[in-house]
Amino acid sequence: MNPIDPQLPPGDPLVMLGLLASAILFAVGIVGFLSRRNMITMFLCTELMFQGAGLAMISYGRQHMDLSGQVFVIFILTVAAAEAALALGLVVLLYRRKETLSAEAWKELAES
Amino acid sequence: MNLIWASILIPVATAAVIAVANARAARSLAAVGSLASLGALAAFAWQFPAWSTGAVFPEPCGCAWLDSINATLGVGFDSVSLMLALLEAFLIPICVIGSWTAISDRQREYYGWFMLLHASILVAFAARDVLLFYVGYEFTLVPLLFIIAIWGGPERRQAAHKLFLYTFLGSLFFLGSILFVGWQHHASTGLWSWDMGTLSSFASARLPANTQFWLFAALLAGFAVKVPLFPVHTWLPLAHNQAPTAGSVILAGTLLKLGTYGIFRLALPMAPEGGAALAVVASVLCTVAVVYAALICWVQTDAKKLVAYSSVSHLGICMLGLFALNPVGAQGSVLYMINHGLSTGALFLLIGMAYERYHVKDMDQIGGLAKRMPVWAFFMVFFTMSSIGLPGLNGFVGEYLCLFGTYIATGDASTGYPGLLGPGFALVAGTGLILGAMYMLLLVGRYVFGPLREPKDESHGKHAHDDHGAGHGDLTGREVGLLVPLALVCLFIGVYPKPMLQAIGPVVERTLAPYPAAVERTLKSQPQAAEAAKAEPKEDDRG
Amino acid sequence: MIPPLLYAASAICAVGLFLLLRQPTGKARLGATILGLAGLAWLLVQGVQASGALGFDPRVAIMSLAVAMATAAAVRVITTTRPVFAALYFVLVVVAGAVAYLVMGAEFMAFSLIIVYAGAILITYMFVLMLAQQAPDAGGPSVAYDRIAREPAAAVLCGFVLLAALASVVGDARTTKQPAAMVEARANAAAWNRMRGMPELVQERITAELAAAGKDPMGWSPAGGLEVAQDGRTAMMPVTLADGTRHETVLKAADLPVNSTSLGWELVTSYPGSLELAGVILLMAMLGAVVLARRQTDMAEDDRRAAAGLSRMNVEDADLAGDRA
Amino acid sequence: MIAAPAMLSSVLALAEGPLDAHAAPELRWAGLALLLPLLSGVLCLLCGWMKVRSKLPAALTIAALGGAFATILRLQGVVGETPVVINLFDWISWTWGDASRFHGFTANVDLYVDRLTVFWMLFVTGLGTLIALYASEYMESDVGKGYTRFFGAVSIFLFAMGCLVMGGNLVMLYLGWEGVGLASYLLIGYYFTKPEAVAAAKKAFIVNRIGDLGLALALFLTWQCYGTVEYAALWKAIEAAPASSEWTAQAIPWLLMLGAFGKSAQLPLYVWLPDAMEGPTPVSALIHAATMVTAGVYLIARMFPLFVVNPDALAAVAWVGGLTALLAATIGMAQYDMKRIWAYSTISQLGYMFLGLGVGTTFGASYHVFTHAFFKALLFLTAGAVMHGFAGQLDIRKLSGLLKVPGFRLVSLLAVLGCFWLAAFPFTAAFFSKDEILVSAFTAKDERVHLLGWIGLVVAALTAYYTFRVGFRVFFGPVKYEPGDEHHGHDDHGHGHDAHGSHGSHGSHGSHHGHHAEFHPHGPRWAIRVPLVLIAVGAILAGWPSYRTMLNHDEPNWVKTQVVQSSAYQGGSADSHGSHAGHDESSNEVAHAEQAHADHGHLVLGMDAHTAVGRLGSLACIAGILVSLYLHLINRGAADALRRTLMGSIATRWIVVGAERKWMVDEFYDWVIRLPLRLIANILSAIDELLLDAGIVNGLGALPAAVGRLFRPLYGGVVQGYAVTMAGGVALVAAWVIWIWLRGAN
Repeated sequence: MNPIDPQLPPGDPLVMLGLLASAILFAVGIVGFLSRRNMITMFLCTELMFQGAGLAMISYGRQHMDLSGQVFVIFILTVAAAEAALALGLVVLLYRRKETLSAEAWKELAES
Repeated sequence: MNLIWASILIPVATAAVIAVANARAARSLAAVGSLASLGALAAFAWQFPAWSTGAVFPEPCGCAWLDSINATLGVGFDSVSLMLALLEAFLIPICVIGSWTAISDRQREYYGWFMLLHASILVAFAARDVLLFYVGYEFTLVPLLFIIAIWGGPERRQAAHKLFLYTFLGSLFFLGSILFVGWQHHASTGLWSWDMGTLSSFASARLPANTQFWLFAALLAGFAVKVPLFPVHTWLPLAHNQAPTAGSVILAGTLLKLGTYGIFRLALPMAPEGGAALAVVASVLCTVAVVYAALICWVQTDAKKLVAYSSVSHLGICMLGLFALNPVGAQGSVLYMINHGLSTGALFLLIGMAYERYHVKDMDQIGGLAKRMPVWAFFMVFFTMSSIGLPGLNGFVGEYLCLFGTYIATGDASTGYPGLLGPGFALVAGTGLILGAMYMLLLVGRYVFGPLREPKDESHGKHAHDDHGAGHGDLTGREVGLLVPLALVCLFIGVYPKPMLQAIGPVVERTLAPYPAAVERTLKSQPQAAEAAKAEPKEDDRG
Repeated sequence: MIPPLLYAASAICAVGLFLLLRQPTGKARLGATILGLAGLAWLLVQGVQASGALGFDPRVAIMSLAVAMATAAAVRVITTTRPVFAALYFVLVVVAGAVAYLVMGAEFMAFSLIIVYAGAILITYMFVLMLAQQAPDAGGPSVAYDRIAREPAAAVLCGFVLLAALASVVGDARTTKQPAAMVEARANAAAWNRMRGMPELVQERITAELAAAGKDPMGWSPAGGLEVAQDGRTAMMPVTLADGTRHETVLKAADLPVNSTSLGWELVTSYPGSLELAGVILLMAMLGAVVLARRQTDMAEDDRRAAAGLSRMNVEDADLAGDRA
Repeated sequence: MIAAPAMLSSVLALAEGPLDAHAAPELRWAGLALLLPLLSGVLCLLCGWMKVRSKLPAALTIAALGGAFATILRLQGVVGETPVVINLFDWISWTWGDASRFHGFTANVDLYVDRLTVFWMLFVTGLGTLIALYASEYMESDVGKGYTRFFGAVSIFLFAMGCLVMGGNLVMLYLGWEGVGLASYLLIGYYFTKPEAVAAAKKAFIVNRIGDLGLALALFLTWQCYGTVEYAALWKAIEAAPASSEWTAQAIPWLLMLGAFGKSAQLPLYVWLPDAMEGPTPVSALIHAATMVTAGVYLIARMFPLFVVNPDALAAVAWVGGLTALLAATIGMAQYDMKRIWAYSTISQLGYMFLGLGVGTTFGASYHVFTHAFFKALLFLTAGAVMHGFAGQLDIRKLSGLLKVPGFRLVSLLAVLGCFWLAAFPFTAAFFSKDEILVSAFTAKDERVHLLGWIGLVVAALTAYYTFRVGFRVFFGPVKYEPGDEHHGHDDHGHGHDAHGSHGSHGSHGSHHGHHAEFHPHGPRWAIRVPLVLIAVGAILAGWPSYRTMLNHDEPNWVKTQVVQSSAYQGGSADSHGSHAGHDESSNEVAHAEQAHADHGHLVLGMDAHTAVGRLGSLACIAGILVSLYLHLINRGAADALRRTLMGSIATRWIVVGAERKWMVDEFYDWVIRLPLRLIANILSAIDELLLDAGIVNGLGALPAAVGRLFRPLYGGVVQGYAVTMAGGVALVAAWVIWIWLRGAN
């Protein structure tokens, strides 16, 4: 349990909302990643998770009044951009192979 | 000692030679090796000095095996284990020569595995060190797994897996129990010891009754799977049914005896209090097995399966004799182990011989073979009679003494060995005599006698003819030569069991020595125990 | 936040999302949406309550709207059956996220987010979609794998266990919180501190301060370090003016560097290595994209070996052979 | 193992077994009576091995049995009234401990020779020899096929019967008991390609096994009560504690009874005997009429000391015997198969014997066994001769006037003689033995059995009727016959006398001329005639002891002497046996025993019991014969008319149908025991395979696989599967860490 100590001064509701939103975005991203089979949508879902992560960075940065959070968002953007470039290139390649975007078309890559 | 190791190592060496030898020479090598092993063991038996004393000879040495826990390679026989080992060594050449034409592919592996099986069973019977016993006991599964899984019937894979996993599971109980006892010994005395005698006297004297109860329960659970006792018997019919003939023979002949031998050698001496407390429960299972399996036999159409289920029924009687906890029953039980090995082994051999000719063992399709194979029919009837306990043949003495022991195992002490069973158990188990006659004569009546019925598809027969030269003719000289020794031994035991009884007697008395007192205690506490059992089944407050 | 309520709210959200994932239509869809939004609202209300904030703050309202919008758009991203729509909804997520950034005072990141994500990344997605997507039927969803969500239950379970876990951390945030004034003071102190590393800016601010104070803004020289006041709202720096008199210049919070300036400063002073690494990553991504985008010809193993000047192995490439067939 | 030499030496030392000092040295050779049949059995086995295709096995068997008979004859001359125990070798015997009352179990291969033993063995081996001789011709069509097997089994039978009768303890008796069961099984199933024969053999063995279980349990109980199962020690123990009222002692007779009823085909276990007629006729004569089936009588007679302490058990024996006699007689009246009629008459006569045992006259029972053995063997053998000659025809409706058929005159004459004996015609041997039983029934101390005397008389009348029904139908009247459709049982053996092509072309029986054209019944040759004549002589001579007693009242009945001077007689106290050494004194004792009957002074219909029963018995017999004479010889149509009349009325229809269908007892057992048991067995089999094996065992085995299968879709190669595991794992770890953290925060 998390007792709310009334002696403590009120916190920043923006941070709370930001963190909640980040958690929700991340969770929704995971759900999407797990339940969609379109490879592009799956990557979009990873982007959703990036969004969630970024929002968390900003929120914590605000809570601690530190700019590192925002700096990390820059890196996140970098990685997201790089990932988008490469992943989408791969998707296009894969699509050319099988004429489908379904991730299930690549089942046989499994070891079993 | 050297002769014991010789009888164990000769098969191992034979297996090694077979592995590198020409495939066609494999069966000859195996026959020679198994006969040599039998010879070594027979030579040992000839000079065995403890036939009538019940002692162990030679005294197990301290040859180191696992130094840190003082496990040794101690081997030695008393008259019971020697008899069982002799049975084993006697059956193996019969199995090997019995497979002469039946096994045509991968002969080297087959005979190699058989030799290893032989060696491991001998290790189990010879071991005086419980860990060594465990190793022998457990290693038997490996060759058997391959023998069934490679050379078995159509469902061989499943049968082999089930056999292996099921009995392996059972062995874990047994292993756990002996490790517990060894650990207790260490905790109590500060020394590691795995010697059967030491552990038995330690456990029976020092462990509290409650512990003994659970110890016996665990050992019983472990060995019951191997015996197999109802309701953990279901691996047996399948395994027997799918195994190649020689596999069935050795499975029925000696492997099952490892279970009964284990109970006799480990469970009973280690935990007399537990034995006395659980005798009734185990006996109920035995009697149920007798009737249950017999009835199931009666509606089987597969000859081999019928005999397999009959093993369950027969071993129920055998175990019942053991749990009578008096010398009569226990003697009968030990003798029954040998008798069952001989007669059921022979029946499997005979069914295998017919199967080799017709490739069918379903009695709906085949029957009346006496017309084609009178000699085969003679032996079939002979061993059937042995199996259903016709007096004058071996089955009778064991079965009769088991039932007798059960019958007189009442609470009164007029025999010096009060028991917990009594006429009720004997009566129910005795119906096994009637049911046994019913199903075995059904087998004989349909399979051996009656109008000749042969499978329609003659191609099988032709095939067999081309392959093995056996055709549909009567038994060959080789086959008769296998059956005659078996029949003679059966006859001898039936007519003159005295030497065996005299050899078994002292061992049995030794094993049962703590029992009268333990049973008396159980009898005294029975009303309380019954109440306690009603209130809380797990509670056992005699200790 | 009280965890059981939090978990309940998460569970409601989960159920709503699960129902939406099953692609309901009509009233079921409406109900599921309402259920999900209710769960979301409850979650947000709990979050706001847990912060202990009193009174109405327009920023909270804006933030709440942004969060709700982001969430709704995100749900649409994963429930829509048409990837193009998903991408567009994702733009909405990004925009809503940018609003939240703005409200929380990360102006620079808010705009770069929109520029990079909505402007660059999402456009790439759109291109790829156009390249790869099969032509959809009129109005209907295109392919089976877009229509059906696979194993939504497992996915939702995983996702919302994670959500509940994360949210309980959020709920715990308050215990580590300091008084708002102190937070601000510390933040300002950090900003002043950072300002010390920006002599030009300090110079400019002092000059402006001197001019405003009617002193000679030229020819002064520092007479000591920047001293931050206790509450961080002001900082004082003594200077020796050109006439030799000493003057204590007082800088106010408004004189602190703006977000983008601070960010840039932070980036180059604290994370120069990471910055370089990010550059390398982008470079490699570019190279990779070039390699990948190079025209690929389907060649069997043997052909490829031949093309590479190796001896042929006469291996039938089953996969490719199948493809060709 | 030094056992083999030990065994060999003990067998060789056979003749040097320990004997009482005053016993005749010839007794040492008693073992020969066992060993000779065993030897011939082994030799037959060898013959089978060598594929001998001659009558050699028969010769061996006849010689061995003759030798055994000679041995017994010699013993008869020397056996005293003191029982002699001869130890051949040790079988099952050892001791344990020493603190207890019973600390050993001994059941050796011992012979217990007293007069009852010898008396029994006398007719067993004698008839055995004659019947083997008969069979040597009867079975000649099987030479080279089953001939060796047949004589091997006969030898085994005689050996086992010897063990049964001569064995010195209950386990030996049990050995013989099961041994004769085996021989019976092998011989009933002799025509093993015939399903009926195999089924009958199986039935016989299994029904006997039920009785055997009773015997085995009785044996255990005996040991438990008296600490021994050896006769000699047992009698002493009983003497020491004669009338134990404990349930254990009281239960012994009941269990023994079960064994006896199984082997001797009494209610409720008689059903196997009629079916046993599937065996060759000599077997029916030897085993299922003359010798083996009397083993139950022997058992009860031998163990009589255990019975006398339990009047209830004796009354039960009497009632079972009486009711069996009545039931079997009613069935016998309505059958048409000659052998089957004789089979039911055997059951009926065995019932008489048990009735005799039950009312306390072991002498009467044994005497009836003795007389019955001869005339029933005679009847079966003549039936066999007829069957042999008429291609398996046994239906009494299809045979008539054989007395006038050339070659069959002697056979017919002997058969009619046998009929007179079976009907207990006055002054035949059976008349005397039956008389003895009925008088005892009327005069028994136990009031409960008196009614059985009347039932016995009724059965006597019925017996006379059905006996002569066969006699008049088959051997008298116009010559008319129809050959059987096959030589009995020889379904696939070519046989010169088979009526090839004769069947089927004649729809109704009648014109025997047609048959004469193709079928010539062949009369039996000497190997059949000689035994028949000898057995007939034996049947006549069986009455000799009674004739002598009739002529000279002081002379004790010879059979009675034999029985009384054994454990079977319990008139005097047991210890008096040992003290009386001389023959004269014991004969006095016999006289005393007879006196005892008279002393009861029972009056039947106002007359002395002996006189009354003699007259009533004669009357019943003659009445039965007269009815039979009218219905089956003078006016055969009347019998059919009577049957039609009875069938016509609902009230009486059941009598005919019931009797002809054997009162449906077989069907009853089938429905009440076999079918439910079969059902249970099938259910259990299903439970075993489906519930235990496929359900529980395989279910448990499948559990890991099922768990694996649960997660298997996750690893099908789709990325999300792995991702779900990862995300789920992360979520769980996160949840766990946070839970710990929150808990720690408190």
